[in-house]
Amino acid sequence: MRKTFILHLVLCIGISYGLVNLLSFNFSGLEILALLIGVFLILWLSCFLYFRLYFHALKGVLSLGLYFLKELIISNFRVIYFILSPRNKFRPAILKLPLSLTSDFSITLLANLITLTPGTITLEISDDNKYLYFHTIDVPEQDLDKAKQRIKNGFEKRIMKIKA
Amino acid sequence: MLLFSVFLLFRGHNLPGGGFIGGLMAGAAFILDAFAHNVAHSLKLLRFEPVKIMATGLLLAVISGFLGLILGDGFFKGYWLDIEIPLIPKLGSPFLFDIGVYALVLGMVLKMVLPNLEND
Amino acid sequence: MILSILSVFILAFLVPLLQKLTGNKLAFLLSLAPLTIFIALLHYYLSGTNFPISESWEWNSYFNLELAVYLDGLSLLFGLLISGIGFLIYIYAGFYMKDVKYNGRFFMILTLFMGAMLGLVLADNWLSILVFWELTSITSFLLIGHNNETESARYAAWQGLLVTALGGLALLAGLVLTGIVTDEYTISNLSQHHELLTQHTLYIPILLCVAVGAFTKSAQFPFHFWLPNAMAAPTPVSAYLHSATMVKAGIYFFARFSPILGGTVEWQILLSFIGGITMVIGAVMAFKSDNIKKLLAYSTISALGIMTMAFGIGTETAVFAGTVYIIAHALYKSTLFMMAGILDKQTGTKKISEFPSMLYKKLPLAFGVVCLAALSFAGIAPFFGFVAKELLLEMVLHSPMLSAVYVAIMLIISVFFVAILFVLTHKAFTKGRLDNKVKSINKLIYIAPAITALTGLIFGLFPDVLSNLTSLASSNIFSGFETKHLALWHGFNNAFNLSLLSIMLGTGLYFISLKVNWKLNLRFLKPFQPSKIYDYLFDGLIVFGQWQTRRIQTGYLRNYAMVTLSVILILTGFTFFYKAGIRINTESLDIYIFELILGLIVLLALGFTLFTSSNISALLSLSVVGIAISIIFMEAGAPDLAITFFLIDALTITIFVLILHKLPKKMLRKKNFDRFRDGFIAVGTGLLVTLILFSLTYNPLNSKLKEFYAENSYSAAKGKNMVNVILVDFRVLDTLGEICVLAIAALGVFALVNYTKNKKID
Amino acid sequence: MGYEKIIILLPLIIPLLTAIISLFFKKNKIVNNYISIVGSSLLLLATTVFLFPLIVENEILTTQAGGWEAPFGITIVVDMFSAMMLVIASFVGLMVNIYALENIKYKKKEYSFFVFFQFLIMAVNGAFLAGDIFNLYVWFEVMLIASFVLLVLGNGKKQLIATVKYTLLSFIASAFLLVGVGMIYGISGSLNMADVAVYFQGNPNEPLMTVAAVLFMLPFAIKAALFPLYFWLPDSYHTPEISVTALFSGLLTKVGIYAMIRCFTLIFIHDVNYTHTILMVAAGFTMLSGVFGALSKVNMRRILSFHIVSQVGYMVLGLALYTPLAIAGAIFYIIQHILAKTNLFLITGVVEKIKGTSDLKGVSGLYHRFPIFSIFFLVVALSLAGLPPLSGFWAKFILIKAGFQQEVYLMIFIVLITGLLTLFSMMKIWVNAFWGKQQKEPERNLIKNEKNLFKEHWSLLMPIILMASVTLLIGLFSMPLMKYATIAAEQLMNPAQYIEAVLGDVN
Amino acid sequence: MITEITILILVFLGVLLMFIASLGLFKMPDLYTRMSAVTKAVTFKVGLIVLSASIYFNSFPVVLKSILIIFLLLLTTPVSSHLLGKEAHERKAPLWKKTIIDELKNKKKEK
Amino acid sequence: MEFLLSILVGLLFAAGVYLLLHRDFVKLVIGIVIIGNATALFIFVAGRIVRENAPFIQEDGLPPENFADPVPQALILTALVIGFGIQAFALILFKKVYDIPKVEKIDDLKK
Amino acid sequence: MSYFEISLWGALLALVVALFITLIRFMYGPTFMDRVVTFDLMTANLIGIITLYAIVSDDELLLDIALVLAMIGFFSITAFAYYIKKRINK
Ligand code: NA
Ligand code: NA
Repeated sequence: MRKTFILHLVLCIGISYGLVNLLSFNFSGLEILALLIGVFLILWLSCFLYFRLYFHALKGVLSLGLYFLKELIISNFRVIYFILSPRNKFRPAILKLPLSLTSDFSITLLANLITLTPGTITLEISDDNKYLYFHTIDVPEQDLDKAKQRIKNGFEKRIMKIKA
Repeated sequence: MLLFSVFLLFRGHNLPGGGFIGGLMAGAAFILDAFAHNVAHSLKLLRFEPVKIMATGLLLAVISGFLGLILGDGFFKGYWLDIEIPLIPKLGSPFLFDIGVYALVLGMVLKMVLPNLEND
Repeated sequence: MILSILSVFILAFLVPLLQKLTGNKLAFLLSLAPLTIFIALLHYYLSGTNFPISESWEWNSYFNLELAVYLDGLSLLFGLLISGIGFLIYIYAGFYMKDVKYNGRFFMILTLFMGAMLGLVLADNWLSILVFWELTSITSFLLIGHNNETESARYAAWQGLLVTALGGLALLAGLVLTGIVTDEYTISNLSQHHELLTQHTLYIPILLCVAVGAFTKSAQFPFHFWLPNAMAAPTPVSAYLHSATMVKAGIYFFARFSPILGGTVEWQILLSFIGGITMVIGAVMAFKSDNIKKLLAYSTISALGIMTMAFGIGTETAVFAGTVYIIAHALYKSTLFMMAGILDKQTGTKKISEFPSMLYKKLPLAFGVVCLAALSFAGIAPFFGFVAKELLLEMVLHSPMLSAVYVAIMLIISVFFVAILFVLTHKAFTKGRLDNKVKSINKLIYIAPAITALTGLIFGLFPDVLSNLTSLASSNIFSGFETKHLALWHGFNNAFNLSLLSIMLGTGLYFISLKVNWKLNLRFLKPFQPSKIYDYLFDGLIVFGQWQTRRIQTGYLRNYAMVTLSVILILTGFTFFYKAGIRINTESLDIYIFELILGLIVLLALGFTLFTSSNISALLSLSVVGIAISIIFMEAGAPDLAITFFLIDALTITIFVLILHKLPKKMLRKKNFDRFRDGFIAVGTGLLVTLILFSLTYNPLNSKLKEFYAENSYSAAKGKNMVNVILVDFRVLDTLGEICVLAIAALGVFALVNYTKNKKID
Repeated sequence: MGYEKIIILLPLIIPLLTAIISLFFKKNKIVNNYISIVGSSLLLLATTVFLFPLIVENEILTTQAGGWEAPFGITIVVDMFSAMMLVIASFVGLMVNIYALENIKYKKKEYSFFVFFQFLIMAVNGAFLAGDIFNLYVWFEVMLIASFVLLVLGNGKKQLIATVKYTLLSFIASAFLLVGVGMIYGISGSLNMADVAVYFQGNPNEPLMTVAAVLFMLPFAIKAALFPLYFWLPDSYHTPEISVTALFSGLLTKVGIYAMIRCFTLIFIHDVNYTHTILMVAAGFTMLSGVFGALSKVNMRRILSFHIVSQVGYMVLGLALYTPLAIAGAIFYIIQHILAKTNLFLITGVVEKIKGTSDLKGVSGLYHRFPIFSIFFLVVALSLAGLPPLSGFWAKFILIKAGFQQEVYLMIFIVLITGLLTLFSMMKIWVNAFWGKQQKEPERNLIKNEKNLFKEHWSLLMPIILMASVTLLIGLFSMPLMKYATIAAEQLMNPAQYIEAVLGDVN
Repeated sequence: MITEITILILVFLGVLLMFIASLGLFKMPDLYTRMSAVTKAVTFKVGLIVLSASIYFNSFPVVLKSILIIFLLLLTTPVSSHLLGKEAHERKAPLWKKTIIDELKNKKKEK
Repeated sequence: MEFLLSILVGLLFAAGVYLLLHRDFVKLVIGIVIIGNATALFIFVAGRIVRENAPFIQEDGLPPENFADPVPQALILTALVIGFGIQAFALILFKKVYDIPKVEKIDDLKK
Repeated sequence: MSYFEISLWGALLALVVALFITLIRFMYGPTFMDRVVTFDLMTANLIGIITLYAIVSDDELLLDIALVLAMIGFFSITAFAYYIKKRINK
């Protein structure tokens, strides 16, 4: 742990030197390259330290990211609609989502993504990592399972893909 | 965040930032870590005793002042190296001072906050 | 001569060492010092030296302080008395104090005291006089309090010190004033400024200051009360204090200042009036006293009154009479006190009524010596007291003004003195309790009192011996004094008649008082007695102190803060409206709407912080305030400030939050009255600050610093961010201090948290 | 010329380095103890042997931090007044440091006692050296935070309560001081004292200057413990370890006075009639109120604390009279007061060690078994009470003389009365604690008799003896001190000299 | 010209959304709905504005900073709102009366 | 702008003073913080306000036109940091004071 | 001023007004948790304001402030959440 930390620190310093130069002075192509390497290093390092995300899963990451973006925008407008509509037509609920994911990291990721998406918030993850409780602002047609399924098929599936 | 703090430190002389802000950011990073894990964890991460960090910071600051004295130009006279190393801001005694401030503030934040987190 | 005074002091500090070497013989060894001085002075006198002799050594020119010695007739007289009687006192004390605890300390302080007294009478510089003056106060304090395990000794010593110190302060004021009027600090030169001084508007203050100083020292009304209490001192000390030293210092002062400040109506009235009152009070109280030391003490007061009056009257005769009386008094009073000590030792009591009856048979020697002194005391021929008394009666009879009053007072005094003579001889040595044994004592202790008593007799028989000395002294008091001759017999003049009358009346008074239980009911006067007033003052000051301290130092932090803030508000506000006034720069009125809204946000969040009932919400809204302010900073061209503001705010609040959950959740509200009052102070402060800022920003600011930094921060200091360049280069010292604060705060917080970590604070 | 700059800075550098080194060796018992002593001794050496003669020779020395010329960089100025203060502060610092060796528990040392101590000294020196109002403010703050920590170190209940009060009131002072600094900048566009002084004298019609003066006066008054703003002092000085109290009593309020004298002889002299009259009124009330407070107390520490207040009044009176003589008197008073008051607290500490309390009801008869020790008390106490020829007298004498010259008779009356009442309460201590019956000693008594005191507790006794000797010497040979005080006062009364030393020839 | 218009559109969109979010604070009936409806949406809205900034300045550092800001928001908001939501539920913050079901509460009851 | 800020500073001072006189420790500390902020703003206003530019030297090595005075900014920075140190200390101190038995409000601190 | 600047100022104003509205909601409460939520929104709002202001005043440096604020906002929220957690555990 210590070693990695020191490594991290040294790299951070190195990279930030680069950043400084880039941010303060005119930059040439070579330096952009240096920067890209720097960013790459940071990401890699951070992932290594905190997410244990591996690079070969980049494709999965991309797909997850795009999906997330889509969800973000859609649910955003959904929420705006709820806000602007004169009466509160939505039906919130706190739901229990059985998890197929097993690793700590992926569960955390899922929880975060759920929270990030407007309209839903993760409230708790059960101690045995089998269930995730979340609050949703609207259960379409009051169908609880459908709401759960939406997440299972959306985020969870894509996260599982990365793992694979 | 640590990274950003160092970044702030370096550019301080030309742009907003500087040792104090940088040190605070670094400290904040460790506190967040302490929130997330526990105090022991972040202390382990830090590796040095906060007091020693503080002392070093003060020492650096004073040394930067001494440069001027030793060279006969008065306390805290600013000296700058002529060489410009890429990726590094211009080296000089005020910069050394700033690093001192950075270290001190980092140590300070930790010394101040961690004991409060610790005992419950 | 300076050296001789200094050597006395040095000797004093050698006492502990000497004590180790000599043991019980210490006193006799030390007595050589006054003896030497006595002989030296006598030698000066007899060898026909031309007086005055003066010597001086500069001590501190900034204060015009010199260690100047001026030996003229007056100081010679006093010097001889101090050293001569001092010698005898040492001899006496050598026997008296033999077995007393801590006698080493005693002799050390006694020696210091003697040195100070000598210094006082020999000094010629205003300030050095004051130095010695206070030195006598403090050493006599220690001497009086020698038996400090008893309450009364402590009380007496403290009282004596406070009263004489009061006098010292008055003297100090007088000194400074004289210095300002004349710019002369040498006493012997001051008489040249007599006219300047007596016609100056500051004359009365100067006179009062000097007089009060001397009054306290020589126990004049209304400061006389400390002296009787001072008999708590060991007897040798009393004998010395009362006869030749301490109390005579005041008299010496009047003598010294007669040619400087005297000769005016004010001088005469003040001194003779106070002297007269003191005389009568002293005499009456002495007569009423049963305690022999107390009796003697009151008689001293009375005698001092006489001397004061004499120098107050200030005629040629009066001065001469006063001078002579000083010697007479010194001789008989020292004898009587020493004898009182012996009687105390031998009978075990100080109360005359408790002395064994027919004491004269058991202690014939004592009786003889007391008689010799007491007769002199009462002014009976052929003792020296008689010579003095004749001169005093002469003085009052020839006083230029108020002669009748003086005569009456003098008569009363003489009557009482005669009556006291009987108390001391008849009552003490014949009456008393039956069959009481007396302790035996080393007879050598009688040497000292016998010598003084006999000297009194010898001077009485051959008064002319002293003519030269007293005339010399008087000539220093009264300018143009012509040498007078002392004689025992002046013929049947008015003075002698008065003297006879007083003897008769006094005898009558004594015997009547024996028969009649003669109680004057003066109880209604008690509360007005000066000693009572002293006690009231003493207690009153403490009570007042307690009252004011309770009022000011309430212990309530909120009161402190309130007073502090109110003072700031009132003083600053007053200054602002009185000196500056309101002005507003209209150009500063251009405000963007969004600034206005930011302002409103601050206002609302602030109000919320102020009035919310939840602490944590208050904190949260405080962060809002902080963020809004930093946006303002940002907008006004201070990005560094904005960032720092965020960070500090966040960090403070984090720390706050970290501890908040450990604090009780209960939220206290202000009481209604407090709200109103605090609101008033708060609004006042806010308003004032706003107005000050309006006024401050009325004119544009031309800061040369700004321009300099703009020019130099990149070219010379190699930095583009001027603020940072200022912090780490231009004003780096501030930053150094700043990081010190942080370091200390961090270590302090650490110590606070961890020092009593697992302990309850109690 | 170069080495002079170094010497001027030594009073800052030595304590700072000492503090840093002891930070590194916090846990090491020996280093912890002695590094601080070494530092303090070096400081004393530096100020007395190197700095002071330099000032005697050159009158006013300046240096610019960072080498930036005067109004732009921070100026460090040493004139006679500050040199004297530096010398006395370092002397007192060393004395208290020696005393603290035994007086302070090891645990407190482990919690960086000496670090705070050295920082405090550094800040005090910084304040004496500052030639820049904001820099002065900074040193004030360093001093404050160090004093907070020293006050509370150990977390006693009383200490905590005292520190809360002290902290809040000091905070108010600092806040308004900062407002004052802001005003000065807003008016003159400068922070350098000399530069500001030039501006103020050049623009006498600026109406806000007096307001700024008052805004400066009040915080200084709080820090100097002037009536009616002295609450914090008597409520806090009896709580911490005696070394801390002694150090505070010697230095803290004096820094307030120093700053006040500096500012009100250099900068705010445009409206002397107004500002100095306020000061005089405050001085009068302070003297009386403080001494009456002392009368009401029966605890040595509390009595002494109230006397600080009262005697601060004398010093401010000297400033308020505003003549060279009066200011010389004030300076003389400050110096002798620092020595005497610190020493009295140190003596009180020994009394506490013998008897376990400094309450007069529980102490009596010390003179019997500790005669020499008692005499030290007596000498110092009488000096404080202003008995000639001890040092306190000369100070009082000068003030009275200056007062008569200015014809402020009421003030002189107050001075005299205060002097008497001071003697009163000093003797109250003497009569009650040193005289009287000997009592049984408490079980925990650590000092059995005087021999024991001299042999085994030399680190407690040595500072007392040294300081008492200096007090005595100042009294008997007042010439040198008076000479320097006069020089200092003349420099202060002649701001042009200061301004020229800092800014060069302005006109 | 086109950049300016793009910027304006982005900015207005962001501001509009932000404004609506503020309104939503009043509209939403309980804490959870407020949280999910409003607060979480900020990433998107701020993102829009920040994006416009990077277009406006058109320099690499700004782009980098923008990315950093967005990245930070992405990283931090879920953590904090997760914490908040959890605590809120444990403190039994009231649910809107029309909430269908609270399965978390049921779970706790089971215990 | 100066006008508005002057009023704001006054408001801050008023609020701070009001809280300093409070019986509750927490409010007292908040008062300290507010006064600290108020003094910072005071200096800022006293140094006059320039809305236009931050005091940075531009690429060409010259200061921008009409830039803000850096001096008050530097002063405020120092003062703020110092204030932070003192505030932090005061905070912990007050917390410790609560540990004293029977101390719950400021008025309990008598003696 | 160009239409561009005017409209940006307008947007800025709108954001500030939004901030103001949020503040009112903040004050309304009623629980502390609600306030934290609104505080979160305010922080975001301020980031927006700063960014916009950076555009308006053509000063890219101001984005740094936004960056710091983004971090610090998170920091504060965490601290407050910590508080809530501790309070519950009590
Ligand atoms: Na204190
Ligand atoms: Na006692």
